[in-house]
Amino acid sequence: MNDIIIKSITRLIIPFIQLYGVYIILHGHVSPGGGFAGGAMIGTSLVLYTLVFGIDKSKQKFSHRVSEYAESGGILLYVSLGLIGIVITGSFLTNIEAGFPIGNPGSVLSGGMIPLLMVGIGIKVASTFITLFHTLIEEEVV
Amino acid sequence: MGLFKKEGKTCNMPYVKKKGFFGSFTIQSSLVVLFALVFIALFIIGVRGDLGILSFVQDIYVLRVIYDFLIHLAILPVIIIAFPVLGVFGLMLFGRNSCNSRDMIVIFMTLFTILFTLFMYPAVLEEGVHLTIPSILWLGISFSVDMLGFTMLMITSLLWLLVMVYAHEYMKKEMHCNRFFVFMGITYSAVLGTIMAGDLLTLFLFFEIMTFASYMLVIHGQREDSYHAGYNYIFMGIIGGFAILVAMMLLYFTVGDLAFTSGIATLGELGAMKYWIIGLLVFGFGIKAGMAPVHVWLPRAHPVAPTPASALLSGIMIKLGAYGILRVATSYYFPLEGTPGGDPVWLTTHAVGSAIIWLGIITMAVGVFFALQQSNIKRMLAYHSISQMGYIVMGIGVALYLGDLGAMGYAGAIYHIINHALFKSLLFMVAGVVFYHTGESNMYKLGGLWRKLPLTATVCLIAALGISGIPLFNGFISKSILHHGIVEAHYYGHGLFYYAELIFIVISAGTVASFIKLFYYVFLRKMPEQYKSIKPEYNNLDTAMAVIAIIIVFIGLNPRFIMTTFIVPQLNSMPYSSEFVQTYIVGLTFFTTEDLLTMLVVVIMGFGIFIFGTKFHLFHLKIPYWLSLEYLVFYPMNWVIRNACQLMYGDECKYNEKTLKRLALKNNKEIGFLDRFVIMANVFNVRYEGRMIKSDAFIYTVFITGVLVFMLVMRAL
Amino acid sequence: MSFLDALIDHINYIGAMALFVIGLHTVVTHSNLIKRIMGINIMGTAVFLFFVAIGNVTGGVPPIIDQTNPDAVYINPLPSVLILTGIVVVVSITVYSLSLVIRIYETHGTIDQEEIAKMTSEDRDQ
Amino acid sequence: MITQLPIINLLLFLGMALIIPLFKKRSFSLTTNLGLGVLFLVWISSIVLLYHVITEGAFYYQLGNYDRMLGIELLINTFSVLFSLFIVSLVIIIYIYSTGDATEGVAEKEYGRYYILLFILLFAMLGILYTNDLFNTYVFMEILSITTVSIISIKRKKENYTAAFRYVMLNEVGSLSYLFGVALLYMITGYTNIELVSEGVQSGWSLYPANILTAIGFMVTGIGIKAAIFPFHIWLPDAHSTAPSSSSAILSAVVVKVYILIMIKILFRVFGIDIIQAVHIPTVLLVIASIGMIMGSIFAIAQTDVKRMLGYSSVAQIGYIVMGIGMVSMLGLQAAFFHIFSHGLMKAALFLSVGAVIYHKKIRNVNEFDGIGFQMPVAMFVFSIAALGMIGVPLTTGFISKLNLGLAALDAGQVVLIVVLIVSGFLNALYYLPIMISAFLKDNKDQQRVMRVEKIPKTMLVPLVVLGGLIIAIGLFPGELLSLLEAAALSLT
Repeated sequence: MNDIIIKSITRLIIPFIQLYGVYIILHGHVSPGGGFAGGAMIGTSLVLYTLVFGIDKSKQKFSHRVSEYAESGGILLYVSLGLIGIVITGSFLTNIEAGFPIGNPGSVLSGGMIPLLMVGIGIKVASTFITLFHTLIEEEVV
Repeated sequence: MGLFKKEGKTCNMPYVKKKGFFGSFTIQSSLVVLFALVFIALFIIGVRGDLGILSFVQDIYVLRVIYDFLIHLAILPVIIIAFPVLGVFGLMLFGRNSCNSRDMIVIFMTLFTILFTLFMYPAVLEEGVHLTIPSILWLGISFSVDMLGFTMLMITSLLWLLVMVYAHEYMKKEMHCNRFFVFMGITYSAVLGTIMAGDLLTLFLFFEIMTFASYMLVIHGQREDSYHAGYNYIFMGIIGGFAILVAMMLLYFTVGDLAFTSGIATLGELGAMKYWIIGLLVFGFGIKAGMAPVHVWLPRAHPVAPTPASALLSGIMIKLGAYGILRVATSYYFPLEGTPGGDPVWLTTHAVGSAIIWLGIITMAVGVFFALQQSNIKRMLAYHSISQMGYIVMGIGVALYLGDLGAMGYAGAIYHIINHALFKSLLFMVAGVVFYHTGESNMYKLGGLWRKLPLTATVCLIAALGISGIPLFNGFISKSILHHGIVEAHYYGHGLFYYAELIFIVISAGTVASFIKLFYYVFLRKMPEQYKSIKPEYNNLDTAMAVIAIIIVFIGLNPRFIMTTFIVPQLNSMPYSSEFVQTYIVGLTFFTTEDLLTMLVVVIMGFGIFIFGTKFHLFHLKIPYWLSLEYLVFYPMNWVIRNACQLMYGDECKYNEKTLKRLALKNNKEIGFLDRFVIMANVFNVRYEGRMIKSDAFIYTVFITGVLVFMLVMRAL
Repeated sequence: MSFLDALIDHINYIGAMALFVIGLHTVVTHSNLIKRIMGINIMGTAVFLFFVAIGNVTGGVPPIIDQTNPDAVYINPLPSVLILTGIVVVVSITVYSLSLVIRIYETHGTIDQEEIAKMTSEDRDQ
Repeated sequence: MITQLPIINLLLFLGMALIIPLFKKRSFSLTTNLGLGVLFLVWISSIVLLYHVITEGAFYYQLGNYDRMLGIELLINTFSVLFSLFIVSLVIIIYIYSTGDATEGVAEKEYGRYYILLFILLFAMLGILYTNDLFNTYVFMEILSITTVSIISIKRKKENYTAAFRYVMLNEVGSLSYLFGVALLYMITGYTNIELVSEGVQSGWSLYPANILTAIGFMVTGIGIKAAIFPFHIWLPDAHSTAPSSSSAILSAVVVKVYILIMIKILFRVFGIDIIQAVHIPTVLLVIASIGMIMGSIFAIAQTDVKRMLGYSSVAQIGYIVMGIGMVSMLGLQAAFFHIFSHGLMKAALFLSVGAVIYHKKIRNVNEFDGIGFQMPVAMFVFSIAALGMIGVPLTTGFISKLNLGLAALDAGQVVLIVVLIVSGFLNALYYLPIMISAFLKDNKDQQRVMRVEKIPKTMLVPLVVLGGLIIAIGLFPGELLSLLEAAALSLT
C-alpha cells in the first residue's frame, strides 16, 4: 500500500487512537471500557500501522522482543500489584484495605489500584494483539 | 516336546566334565536328596514320638533351644516363601557363570525350604501356623498352614527338590538355563504361597503370580508351537484369575471376610448367589486343574515345556487347582465342626458336591479317551494328567456330596493328589530321559530301549503300575479309596452314581491300556537302528527318578503311613462324623479281596482294550475334527465373527487381504478364536474409526439431544 | 396473544438458541475448516448473547453511578464482565485455530476435512 | 501464612511461565533447574496444605477480599489439595524425564516455549482444582485447552496439526456447552460461586426444572468431551499420540483427569446427588462408561502405532473412572479417585517407557517391538509392570482399583458392571500381553540379538524406575491412600 493519503492519514490518526486507548484504559473503572478495550484499541492502532507500512517497518517499531517483554511485563505488573495485598492484609489483589487511595466516586483516582491493574492489562492486550497479528501474517505460527 | 533349540547352542556355560561313572555333582546332589529323605523321616517319626528321637534332641540344651525357637517361629511361612526368591537372587549374583554352582544354589534353596517346612509340623499337629500381615493389598494377607496345607507343602517341596536335581542334567541341553531357573524359583515361591494362603485374597495373589511365572516356563522353547501353547495358557489363566476375582468380590461383599472359615451360615441365605460363587471358583481353579470343558490349554502347554517344567506343571501346579477347589469348598461351604449330619446346612454342600462329581467323571473320561489317541509321549501323559485330575475332582465331589459321611472321598482325593504328583512327574521324567537320549518323542518310532536304559525302563514300569492302580504300588491305594468313595456316593446318595462307578472302572481300564501301550512301544519291541549307539550312563536324571520310584513302592507297600500321618488329622479337623472316620478310614483295610478283584477286572479289561486297539488300529484313529470340543464351543462364535465382518464391509474390505483370509478359515486349528477376534477388531477399526473421527460434532449433537430427551422422558415417567 | 407476548419477552433467549443451532449446524455439515471455525464462533456468540441477556433488566440503565438519578435501576453488569473474558477466550481460540488452518494448508495443501481424512487414512494403511 | 499457600502456588507457576522468555539468552539448564525448584516448592507447599487441611479442616480464600457473591473464591479442601499434590508429584517425575527427552520431535528453539506451556498448564490445572467458582473454572479450562493444543502442535509435523485442530474444534464445542450450562444456572441463581449456585439449585429445582435439566445435560456433555468419555474420545488418540512423549504422559495421566475432577465437582457439589439421580444421570454415565470400557479396548487392539494404542487404552480407563462416578456412592467415588491415581501412574509409566523406546530405537509400530526387552531392559520392564497393572494383576495398583470398583459395583447392586470390568480387563490383556511377549521373548527380526543395552540418559531412567516402584508400592500398601481418598470424597458433600 503505497498510497500517500493513507500513509499520511494513518500517521496522523494513530497518536489519537492510542491516546484514546490510554484514556479508555485509565477510565475503565468510572466509565465503560477498561484495560481490555483500551489495550485492544492500542493494539489495533499498531495493526493499522503494520497494514499500512508493512511488516518490516512495523517490526522495527515494535519488535518481537519488545512484545515478548511487554507481554510478560503486563502480567508481572498485575501480579506484583496483587502481591502487595498479600503482604499488607493477607489477601491477594486486596484493593482499598491495602492502602491504595480512595477518592471521590467518578474521579480517576477513586479506584485504588484498579487503574494500575488496568495499565498492566492494557499493555498485555496491546502487545498480544500485535503479536498475534504479526505471527499470523508471517505464518510463523505456534 | 521340549525340542532342544538350535543344534550346538546349548547351555552356553562351561560345566565340569564328570569323571568316572558318577560325576561329582551327581554324588553331591544324591547326598542332598538322601539327607532330605532321612531328615524328613526322622523328623516326622521323632515328632510323633515313635522312636524317642524327640526326647533325645530335647536332652541336648543347644538343640533344644534351636528346636524350640524354630518350631515357634511365627514368620515361618514368610521365610519359606522367601527362600526360593533368595535363591533366585543368589543364582543371579553367583551362579551366572557356572552351571554347577548355579544348580547347587537352586538345590540347596529347595532343600532349605523342605527343612523349614518340616519345622512347622509340631505346630501344625496342634493348632496350625497362622500369620496375618495387615494392610498389604488393602485387605491384608494372611497365611495359615493346617494339615492339608502341610501335606501339600511336603509333597511339593520334596518333588521340587527331586525335579531340580533332575533339571541340572536335563537343562544342559536347553537354552536360557538361567532364565529357566529364575522363573522356576519364582514359580516355586508362588506355589508355596498358594498352599499356605490363609484367605482367598492371598490364595489369589500367589495363584496369579504362579500363572504369570509359569508362563515363562511353558514358553521356554521359544518356538512357534510353544508361543501358541503359551498364548492359550496365559489367556486361560487370566480368565481363570478373573473368575476367582469376581468370586472373591462376591464373597467379600456377602460374607465380609475372606479368611478360610465357614461362611455357610451367611451363604446359605443367599439363594442363587452362593452357587454363582462356588461355580466361579470351581471354574477359575478348574482351568488350572485341567477340568474337562476348560482343559484345552493343558495338552498343549505341558508337552512344549521343558521336561522339568512339565513334570512340575503336571505334578504340582495343576494340583493347586484341585487344592483351590478343595480349600474353598471345604472352608466356605462346610459348616462348623460338630454339625450333625442331618442339619439342613449340608444341603448346599450336597448340591455343589453332586455337580463336582459329574465334572470329575467327565474330566476322567475325556482325558483317557484322548490319551489313547496320542502318539507323542508327553502329550499322552498330559491327557492322563487331565484324566487323573478327574479322579481327584471326583473325590472332592464325593467329599462334599456325602456331607458328614464324605470322609472317604476327601481321603481319596488327598491321597490321589500325593500319588499322582509322584507317578506323573516320574512319567514325565521318563519321557524326558527318553527324549534326552534319543531326541524322539513319538512312541511309535521308539522301541526296545530297556536294553539301553534299564533303570529308566524299571522306573517307568513302576510308575506305570502305579498310575494303573496295580496292587503293591501307590495308585492302587488311592484308586481303591476313591472307588470306595464313589460306591458310597451311590450307596448313601443318589442311584445315578451307579453309572459313575461303572465309568470309573472303564476309565481305569483305559488308563491301564494306554500305559501298556506306552511301555510296549517305548521299551519293548525291536529297537530301531539309530538308537543302538546310546550309551547307558548314570547321572542326576537317574538319581531323581530312582528316588521317586522308591517312594512309590514304599507307599504302595506301606499305605497306612500317609494315611495316619497326613490324612486322618485333616479328617479329624473337618466336620465329618468322627465315628465314620474311625470305623471306615482308620480301620480301612487295603488289599481286600473285593478291591483286588475289581483291580483284576480292570487289568484284564485294560489288556483287552490294548489288544483290541492295536489289532484294529484304533489308537491311530483320528476322530473327526468337528467332534472336538474347541470346534463345538467356538464354532458359533467364529461364525458370528466371520459374519460380523461380512456385515460391516460387505464384500470389499479395504483391510489387509492376507489377514482377512485367515479370518475366513474354517479350520480352528490354524487360527485361534482370539486371533480371529483381533482381526475382527482390526476390520472394525478400519471401518469405523475414521468415520467416527470425522463426525465429531455430529456425535455431539446426537448425544446432547439424546441425553436431554432421555432426561425429559425419564422425568415425565 | 400470550404466546406472542412470551415470544417477544424471551426474544433474546430464542435468538441465542437459534444462533446456537445455526452454529452447530455449520460445524456439523461443513467440511471446510474455516467454515467450521466460523460455526464455533457463531455458537460462542450465541452463548454470550444468552449470558448477557440474562443480566438485562427491562428499563434499566447502564451501571454507572449517576448522582443526578440516585434510584435508577441498573442492569446487572456481572454477566457482561464475565462475557468479556469469554470473548477474549474465544478470540484466542479462533486465532489459534486459524493459525493451525494455515499450517494445515501448508502441509496438506487443502483445508477440506474430507480430503484431509482421506489423506491421513491412506497414510495409515501404508 | 499457610492460608496464602494456594495463591502462592498458582503465582509460582504463572511467574515461572512468565520468567522463561526473559531467560532466553541464558543457558537452558538454568531454566530447567529453576523450573524444577518451583515444582519442588509447590510440592512441599502442597504437602503442608494437605497436612493443614486434614488437621484443621478446609478453608476459603477470597481474592482481593471481595465478597464471594462477586469475587473469585478458592476453596481449599482435602479434595483439591490431594489432587493438586497428585498432579504436582506426577508432573515432577515427568518433568525430570522431559529434561532428557524434550527433544523428541521438538525443535531446539522451542524448548523454552514447551516449558512455558507446561507451567501455564500446571497453573490452569491447580486453578481448576482450587477455584470455587463456575465461571472461573471455565476460564481455567480454556487456558488449559489452549496450552494443551499448543503442546500437541509444538512438533512441526502434519499429523500434529490435524490432531490439534480436531482437538480445538471439539473442545471448543465442549467449552461452549459448559458455558451455556453456567449461563443457565446463573439465570436461576444469579451467582457463579459453586456453593451459592448449589443452594440456589436446590431451592430452585422445583421451580425451574427445565433450566436445571438442560444445564446438567450441557455441562455433563461439555466436560465429557474434554474428559474424552467414550463417544467423545475421538480427539484423544491422535492428540495424545502425536504429542512429545513426556507431554503425552502429562496429557493422558493428568490433564484428562482434571476434567473428570471438574465433572465430579459439578455433579456432586453443584447439583448434588438428589438432583442427578432424579434426572438419571448416573444411568447415562454407567452406560457410556461401560460402552467406553469395551469399545476403547477394542479400538486399542486394532492399533499398530503403540502411542495411539495407549491413547485408546486411556479411553477405556477413563470409562473405569466414570463408572466409579456413575455409581453415585461413597465407595464408587473412592474407587474412581483411586483409579485416577493408579491410572495416572500406570499411563505415565507406559507413555514414558514407550517414549524411551521411541527415543532410542525410533520405532513406534507394535509389530517392531520384537526383542526390544533385551536392548532396553529397564524401559520394557517398567512397561511390563504398568501393563500388568492395566490388566489388573495383583501387586499393582490396577488390581486394587479393580477390586475397589468391583466392590463398589456390588454395593450399588450392579452386577453387570463387574462383567464389564472383567471383559475390559481381558481385552486389556489382549493388547498389552503380546507386546510384552514379543519384547522379552522374541528375537529381533532383522538382526541377531545384540546385547546392546540402552543408552538413554539417567534423567529418563530414574523417573521410569520411580514410577514402576510407585505402582508396586501403592499396589502393595494402598491403605493410607485409600483413607485419604475417602476423606477427599467426604469433603465433596
